[in-house]
Amino acid sequence: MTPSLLYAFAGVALCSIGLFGFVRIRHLLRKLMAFNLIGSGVFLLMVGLAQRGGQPDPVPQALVLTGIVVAIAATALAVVLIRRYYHLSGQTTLAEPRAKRAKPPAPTANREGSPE
Amino acid sequence: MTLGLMAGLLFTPLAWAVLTLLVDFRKGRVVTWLGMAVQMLVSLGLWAVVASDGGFLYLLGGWQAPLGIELRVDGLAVTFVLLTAVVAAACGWHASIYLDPDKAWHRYFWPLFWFLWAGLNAVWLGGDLFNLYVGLELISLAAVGLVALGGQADALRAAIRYLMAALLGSLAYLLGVALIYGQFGTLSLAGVTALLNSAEVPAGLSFALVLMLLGLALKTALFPMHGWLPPAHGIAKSPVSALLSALVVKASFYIAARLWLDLGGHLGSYALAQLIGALGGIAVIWGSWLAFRQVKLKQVVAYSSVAQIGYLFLLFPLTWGVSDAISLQAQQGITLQVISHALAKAAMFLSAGNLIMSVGSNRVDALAGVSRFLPFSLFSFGLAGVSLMGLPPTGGFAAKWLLLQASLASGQWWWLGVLLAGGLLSAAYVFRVYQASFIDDTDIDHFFHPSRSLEVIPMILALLSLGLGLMAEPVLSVMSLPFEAGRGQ
Amino acid sequence: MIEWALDGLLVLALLVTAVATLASRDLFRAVVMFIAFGLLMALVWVRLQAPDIALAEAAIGAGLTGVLLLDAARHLGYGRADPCEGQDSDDGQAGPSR
Amino acid sequence: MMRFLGVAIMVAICLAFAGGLALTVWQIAGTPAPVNLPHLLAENLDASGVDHPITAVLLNFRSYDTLLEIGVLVIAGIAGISMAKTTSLEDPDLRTSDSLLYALQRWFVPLMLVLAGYLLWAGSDRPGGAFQAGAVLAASGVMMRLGGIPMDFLRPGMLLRFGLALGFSVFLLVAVASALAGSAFLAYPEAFAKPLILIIEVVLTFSIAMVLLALFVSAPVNRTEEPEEGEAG
Repeated sequence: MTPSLLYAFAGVALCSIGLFGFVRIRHLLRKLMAFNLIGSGVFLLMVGLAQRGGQPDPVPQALVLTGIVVAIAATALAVVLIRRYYHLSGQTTLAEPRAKRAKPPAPTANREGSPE
Repeated sequence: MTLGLMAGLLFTPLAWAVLTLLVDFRKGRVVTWLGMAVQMLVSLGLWAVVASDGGFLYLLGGWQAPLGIELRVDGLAVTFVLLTAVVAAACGWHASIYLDPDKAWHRYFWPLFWFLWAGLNAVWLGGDLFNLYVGLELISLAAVGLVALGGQADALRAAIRYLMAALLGSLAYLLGVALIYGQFGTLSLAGVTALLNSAEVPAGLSFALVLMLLGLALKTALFPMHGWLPPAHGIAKSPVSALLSALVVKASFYIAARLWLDLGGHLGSYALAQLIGALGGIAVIWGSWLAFRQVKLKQVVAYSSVAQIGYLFLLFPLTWGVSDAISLQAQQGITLQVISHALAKAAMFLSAGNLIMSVGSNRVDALAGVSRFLPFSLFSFGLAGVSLMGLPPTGGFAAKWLLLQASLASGQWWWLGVLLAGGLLSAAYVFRVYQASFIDDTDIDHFFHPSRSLEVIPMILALLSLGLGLMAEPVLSVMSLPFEAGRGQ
Repeated sequence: MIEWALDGLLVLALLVTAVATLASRDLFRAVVMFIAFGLLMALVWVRLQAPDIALAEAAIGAGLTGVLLLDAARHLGYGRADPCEGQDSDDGQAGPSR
Repeated sequence: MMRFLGVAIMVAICLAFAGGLALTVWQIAGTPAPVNLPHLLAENLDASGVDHPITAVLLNFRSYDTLLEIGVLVIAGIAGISMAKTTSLEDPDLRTSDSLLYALQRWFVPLMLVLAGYLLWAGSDRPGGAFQAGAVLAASGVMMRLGGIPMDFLRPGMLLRFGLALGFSVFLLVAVASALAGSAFLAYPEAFAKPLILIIEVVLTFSIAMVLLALFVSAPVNRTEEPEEGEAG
């Protein structure tokens, strides 16, 4: 047992906490934070497990750097989509629209059907 | 020659993504036509080279595997590269006419389209576990961007749902990669396979394989994790739906299959294989049933994708613990299924787009009378449907025939029921669309007639899917070409 | 021994902030907890002899993601909310218990 | 009751997941990895053109990953600006008249620019590099933006698209140039490896900052009128 391995186990815990949140929470921003928690957990596990001997390993560190950039790209895109979605529908969850924003079905069909 | 082709294959989609980012939709369309021609030639050239000389490893940056990233250019990979070139070019061509050039946001279609293509090629050729992760993310984000394009609330809901599922799937895959790197200290798939074959199999790694397969199955929309697929594929513009159903879901399946074939023998188990197969079987029946029940035309096609993807997962039970001959038969059947479904489903979505454009409604029952006005598109739809049902002489039939033989030869007769029921149910939902379109009691007479080339493209794809059954032999012979691992570049 | 205590404490703080991020009823507080989590992650990376990731985590993980989320939380029916945004604020405060 | 059941099932799944994962980690940790990649890396570091192993991995040994990863960033940027509303740039609501922020901006922005420059320069032999520098640059941009400084170059126009594409295209051109010269895609000639990596890092810093900033700015704002493009079609 080395400190690195301790952090790998912390990564395991983070993954499952994040997974619980990701599945149970419906609010989209919170879901996004849960996704980032899982991501951090995976990164910790990756580096912690590879460095269990105590020596730094540059390869997983570089992979994690790549992973962090991919994660911020995904997060930023998701934030833009969520904000735009909220802007249009007033909703912060993925639940089907309630009756109050009911648009008549006929124009909906037309709109989806029209060439774009 | 080979080096030039490889550079062209990797460079073109990325370069065209940048080029089309800098111009507007109309110019981007012209630029894209050029790029599609280049990409098609390069893919054909590479396919021909591999067909005559066999596969090889391509060392990116000139670095050997554990340190650098190597691409695995074998028969299967180039077959899929060529398939991607055909389907993506068809969808791109269709999109260049179908999309309205006056909508400001459509200019962003082309860069996303090219990035998607680049990501697909990266996945087909990828031999490095982490590189495959990056390729998957490239595909997912480009696909989500394409679904969200235009930014309607419904499209955004579908896109966000899709993004969340894709991100969770990628993380599960990455977790498996972290465990495998921790165990072996290498990310090269070939290196991991060699280590597994040479030394005693370490305990506990099965969990890593299960995690990776789980994540990839989520991204492939295997039952019961298929909930995100129909909204996303149903609401996207038709060329985008075609790309997503035909190619994007296949990318994650392809990685799962490669992992299973390379690592599954050591890390998998009979129960796991049967479980995945059973989920695939349920997907076939449940997905077809839901397709039959849908009100909207594109939802029918989208649920049909859920069902057809189910067949692919029969690969897992049919290749585990069976003789090499049966395993090869199953692999060939699945590959044919991937190819024929890609062609047929792209044809189906594109012709569905034409039909919807023509009647101005997304509903199946709005199709009444369309047979008089758009027989050509309707015929493409039907031809593609025939391939999905698996009637001879289509590619779908050849695929299911091979799967049937593999099931019988391996003694797993229970998959026969899935193959049979799936075929009957898909016949049911295709005929339902046909029935609706032949009802002639409507007095609506203003059908919009889409341009001729919009109708030709799905027809070409449907005919290719039909013809695949007749030329299955040459395709299969290239696909299973022996892989010369030691050859290098 | 003291190092183990330090690592243990850091891991504990990490998990507590992670749970707090997901469990806090208030969206704004959740985001603040998330930023704190990012800063703690940066410390963890230093302990794992990965200064590069520590820098990136502090700048990207805590900094940029935090600002993005804060800004988004402000607009998603929290804080200086418009009247029209209020109607969905019950959704906005959904805890994990929902 | 149903909700309680759902939570209980999910807790059980998460605990099983954590248990399985922890067990696997423990089993893996018991055996040493058969491939010693750090050692291999140290042996080849001289040929990479940089002295810092992580920069060597990112921009030489595994540069294809980095190329695709920048692609992912550009995709996110494209998808983001395709949602953008140009009006939000002049939205007066965005200007925060916070005196703290003003002071921060006054002192921090120049400091952060210097820091970004340092990180970029340090990347070749010390911790630091294009990603960190780009992130810091973007953060200072965000700060300026919050301070209400109009940044016209972030309009979804030609300039923004050019900025998004710049880093990626330079990287791509270097990659294909080496392929045209007869070696593999992304194989730098050893004599030029160092300057090439440096050039790539500089343009990447710029592009990463640009993408992140564009994504921050393009997020739609509520208070504006109905979206003019969303209803069309």
